[in-house]
Amino acid sequence: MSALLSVSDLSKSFGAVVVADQTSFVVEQGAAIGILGPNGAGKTSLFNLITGALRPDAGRIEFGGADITGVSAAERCRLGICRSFQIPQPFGGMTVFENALVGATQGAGLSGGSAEIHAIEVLEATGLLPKANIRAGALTLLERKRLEMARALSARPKLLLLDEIAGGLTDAECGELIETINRVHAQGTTIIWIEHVVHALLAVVQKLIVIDFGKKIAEGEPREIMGSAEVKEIYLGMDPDA
Amino acid sequence: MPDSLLALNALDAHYGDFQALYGVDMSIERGEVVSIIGANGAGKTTLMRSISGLTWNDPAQVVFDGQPIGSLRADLIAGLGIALVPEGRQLFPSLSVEENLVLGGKTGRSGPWSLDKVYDMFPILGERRSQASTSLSGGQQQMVAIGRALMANPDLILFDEISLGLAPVVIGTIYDVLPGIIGEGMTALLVEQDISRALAVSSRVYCLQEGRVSLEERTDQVSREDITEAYFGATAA
Amino acid sequence: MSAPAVTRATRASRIAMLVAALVLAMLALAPWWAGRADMRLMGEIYLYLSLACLWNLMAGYAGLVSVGQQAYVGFGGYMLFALTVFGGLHPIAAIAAAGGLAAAVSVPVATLIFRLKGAYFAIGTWVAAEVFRLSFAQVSALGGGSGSSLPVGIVRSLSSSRSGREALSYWLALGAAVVVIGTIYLFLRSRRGLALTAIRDSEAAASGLGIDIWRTKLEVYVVTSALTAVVGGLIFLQKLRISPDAAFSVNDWTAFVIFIVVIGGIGTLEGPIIGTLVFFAIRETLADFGTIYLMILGAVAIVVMLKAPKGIWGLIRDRYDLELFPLSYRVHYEGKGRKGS
Amino acid sequence: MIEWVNALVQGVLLGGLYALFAAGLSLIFGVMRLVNIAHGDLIVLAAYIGLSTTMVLGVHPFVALLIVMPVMAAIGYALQRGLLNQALGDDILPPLLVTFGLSVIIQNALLEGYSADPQKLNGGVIETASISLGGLAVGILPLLTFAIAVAVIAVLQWVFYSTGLGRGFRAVSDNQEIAQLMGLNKAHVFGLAMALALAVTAIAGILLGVRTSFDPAIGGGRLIFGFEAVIIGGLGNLWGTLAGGVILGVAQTLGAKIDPGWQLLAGHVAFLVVLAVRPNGLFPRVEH
Repeated sequence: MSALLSVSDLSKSFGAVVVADQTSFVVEQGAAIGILGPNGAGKTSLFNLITGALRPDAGRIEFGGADITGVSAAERCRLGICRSFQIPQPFGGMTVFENALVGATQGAGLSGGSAEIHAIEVLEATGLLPKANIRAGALTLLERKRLEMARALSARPKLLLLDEIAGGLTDAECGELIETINRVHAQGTTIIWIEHVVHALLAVVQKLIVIDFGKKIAEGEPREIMGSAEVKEIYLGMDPDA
Repeated sequence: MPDSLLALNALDAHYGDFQALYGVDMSIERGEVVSIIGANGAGKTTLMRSISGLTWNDPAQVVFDGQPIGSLRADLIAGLGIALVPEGRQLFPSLSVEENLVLGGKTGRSGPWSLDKVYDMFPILGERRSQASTSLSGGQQQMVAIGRALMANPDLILFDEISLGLAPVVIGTIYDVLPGIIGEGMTALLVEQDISRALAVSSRVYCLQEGRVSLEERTDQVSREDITEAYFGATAA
Repeated sequence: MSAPAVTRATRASRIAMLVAALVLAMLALAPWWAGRADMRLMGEIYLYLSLACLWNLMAGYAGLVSVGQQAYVGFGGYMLFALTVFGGLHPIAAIAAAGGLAAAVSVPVATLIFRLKGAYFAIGTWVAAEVFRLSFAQVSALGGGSGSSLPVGIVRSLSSSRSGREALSYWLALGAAVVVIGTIYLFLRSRRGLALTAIRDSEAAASGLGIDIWRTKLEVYVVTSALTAVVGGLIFLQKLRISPDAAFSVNDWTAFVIFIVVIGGIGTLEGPIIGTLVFFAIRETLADFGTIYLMILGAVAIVVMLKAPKGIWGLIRDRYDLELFPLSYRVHYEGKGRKGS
Repeated sequence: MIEWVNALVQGVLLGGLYALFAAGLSLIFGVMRLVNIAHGDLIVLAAYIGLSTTMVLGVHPFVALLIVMPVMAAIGYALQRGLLNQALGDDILPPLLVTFGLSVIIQNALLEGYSADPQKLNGGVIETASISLGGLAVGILPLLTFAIAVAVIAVLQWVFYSTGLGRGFRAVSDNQEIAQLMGLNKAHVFGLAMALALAVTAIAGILLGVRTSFDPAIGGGRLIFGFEAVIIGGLGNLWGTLAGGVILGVAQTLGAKIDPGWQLLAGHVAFLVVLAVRPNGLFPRVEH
């Protein structure tokens, strides 16, 4: 396997608040990685840095072997990096189908009928087809989260970044979500997933990275990481013996 | 409950066009310390906003000291004696440390707290009183945020995620002063994701899950299993 | 299940297109049925309608809230005069050339004023318009600060008879409105239009989906400015006289246009059309009360903005879920796709 | 040579007037992120209220300030509470459109009330008096205008950074929601800020009216001068606004020295150059 994404010594701070502190890691082609950490640890900022919504103060990001540190967010999407937003940002005045069509035409570069077919396929895969003609602004929160993933998928990403999409789902819904993500992964898409719902995460990823205060504090095999006392204390805020 | 200082009655709250709270009932008695726990998105912050008046509700859904305040403006609620230590501290960057504290006392309510008393409790703030609040460390900023709320001499103080983004040793320092604050006769409501800290300082706990109360219990009677179940949902453990 | 199909037209839109075609045919025949004064008024309506649609594309879709589009109205007017008087061009060729020149000029202007954000961008566009006004006031060959009239020979080159000129001028105005609305409609229906609508709803998400926001906005600004200059040329072809103050009037070419769009409904194609009709209804009804109508218009715009920010068309659309221009996509599958049509 | 020095001095002094146009604009942008398109028309309104006051009471325009300032402040407070507060929010269009509408209403109301004829405030001997400074004859009125501008900005600076009112302004500017939790009524604080801004506008309007003739249509131009001074100086910096006004004034008088028709153009060009080279202005406030 070759490295698809390689992040080295990435740093970013806003005044006194450090959101990335010399973070380095490598994501192999075809991997599925989970990112854990308490609120405010810098997880979403890390996504912003990878997608180009934020510029790092220092460090380097490589994608598919090429340096993309100075490349715009739009260009990174066309290269194949696409993300869902933790706080959903639907195109509220457009229908669900049109939301997906934006990704299919702009991100994946499809046109005409093939873009429409792709958008419909994505909606079908994410269970949103019955809502295709609804204005995205009228969706419930859960549907918006699903739309976030659908829209990211519609751009045909090589690397899919998912930001907290399982929170608040029922068990059945969560199961469906896991199935969808696993299917996307099986089709060859590399995945990085930030999630608090640990059991969902563990059903998908082969590796976990834990960050706190913008710093990577652990990386490794999921069971091992979840078993470590340090992670339990930092992440759940529970004393191991409580 | 006859002596409840704060009562939430079937509180529904919306955040944008999304409903964040569904029929939440709560009752906090005078002098109690109650903690509220729950996963991200469970509705904790919306609850704080509803109580402090940043989100408007039906008048009778929030009752403070016998008075319906659900649709009262935030500045008027502040005047009635509710103060919030907000998530992420939210100091005023254009104001010095001392100006932040003085502004906290804007409501003019009388009580035990004053600038001197805040400086006694957090001596470092006295030393840095004329500095910009943004030049302080995260822990010191949290002290200013707490001091700012105390300056209002509130009857009810709300703490929203005060350990968020702070190093463990700093969290320890902050929690060490809480008993002293509450000892002054204040009632406190504590939203916290650091569950063991929350349970240690409070007498009762509510857990929120997807905008509904999933657990209400005395802290000395609650088990870790109860919490895990209420926190993550039935089959997550 | 049968494969889902995607359509764009609705019954309402088909009827609307049919009605529009009939109305258009009737309007095109106006020189044979309308009086001279009515034709002048209708010509003015078409030109205001064009300005409103253009400003709406820029502000309502691309988020570029400009209060300086009089820059291009005046530019187009002055180019008509300059290119016909000094360049010897036919007026219609001059107006077309004015559009091209405005596009070229708008690029450096955009690179400067795009540095300003939000409301400051708005006032920055006004400054740009002032620079245009003062610059043209310096050109003594075009009459300097007091302006000039279009020479009789050039006016005659349009048509030798007065009624012929009036008919031509009317058709040009009608044609401009059709071209402007048609261009905007086709643009919004295209992939780029989809991108633009996405930018309107969320810039963060749009750029994350591969849309180059700065470039898209620049394209809109350039196209809008070019067409605005064409409309400006036609306005002064009707007036036959130009001066810096008239050509670059912020009230005439921007304030009223904004009021029209907001009253009708910003961010929709239908809104400016309705707004233009309302504007002229108010103006013609209150014409005898001098400037009072301007004050009433300002007040109406304020009230609409605060009480019904989506405008008249927004109210209608929310109530009846109508769409006259088929821009939306509708997915049909297993017979459930008619939802919302 | 001496002519150029003279032009320079006149430009600096003219900058004082522009700083007064800008100060109110800067203040309300700083406190509530509102850009007021009607600002120039409010300056002209103040001049007309001054005109009526001098005519009815027969007082000097500067004495009329005792009436014009409170009247403008009251108008400001009422406008803010009654209208502008409803327009504030994340979307920039409502405040822009509402103040644009206000601008059209004020202009046409003045036109109805006072006609389009140019008017002037009679300042008496002060208009022509001058003192000699190293061979230059410097007018008392421009000198006074500049001194008043410096004083007004010093007072605003003091209010902003050393009073409880200013603390409220800064707190609301930083974070509206949290400021309300401190017991500040946002609507009232905004009203006070607009009242203060329009009190400054009153001073600007009277000085404008004594200096030159005015008519109902000139508001737009005054708005632009004020806006340019704010941007040249850097957003959120009151002394920077004074510097911005001075740069604008100097550019205009030097431009006029070359060719009388270039006065305004030179000012706009100076603004565009600053925008191209230093888009955040020459003295932007340092964000913490």
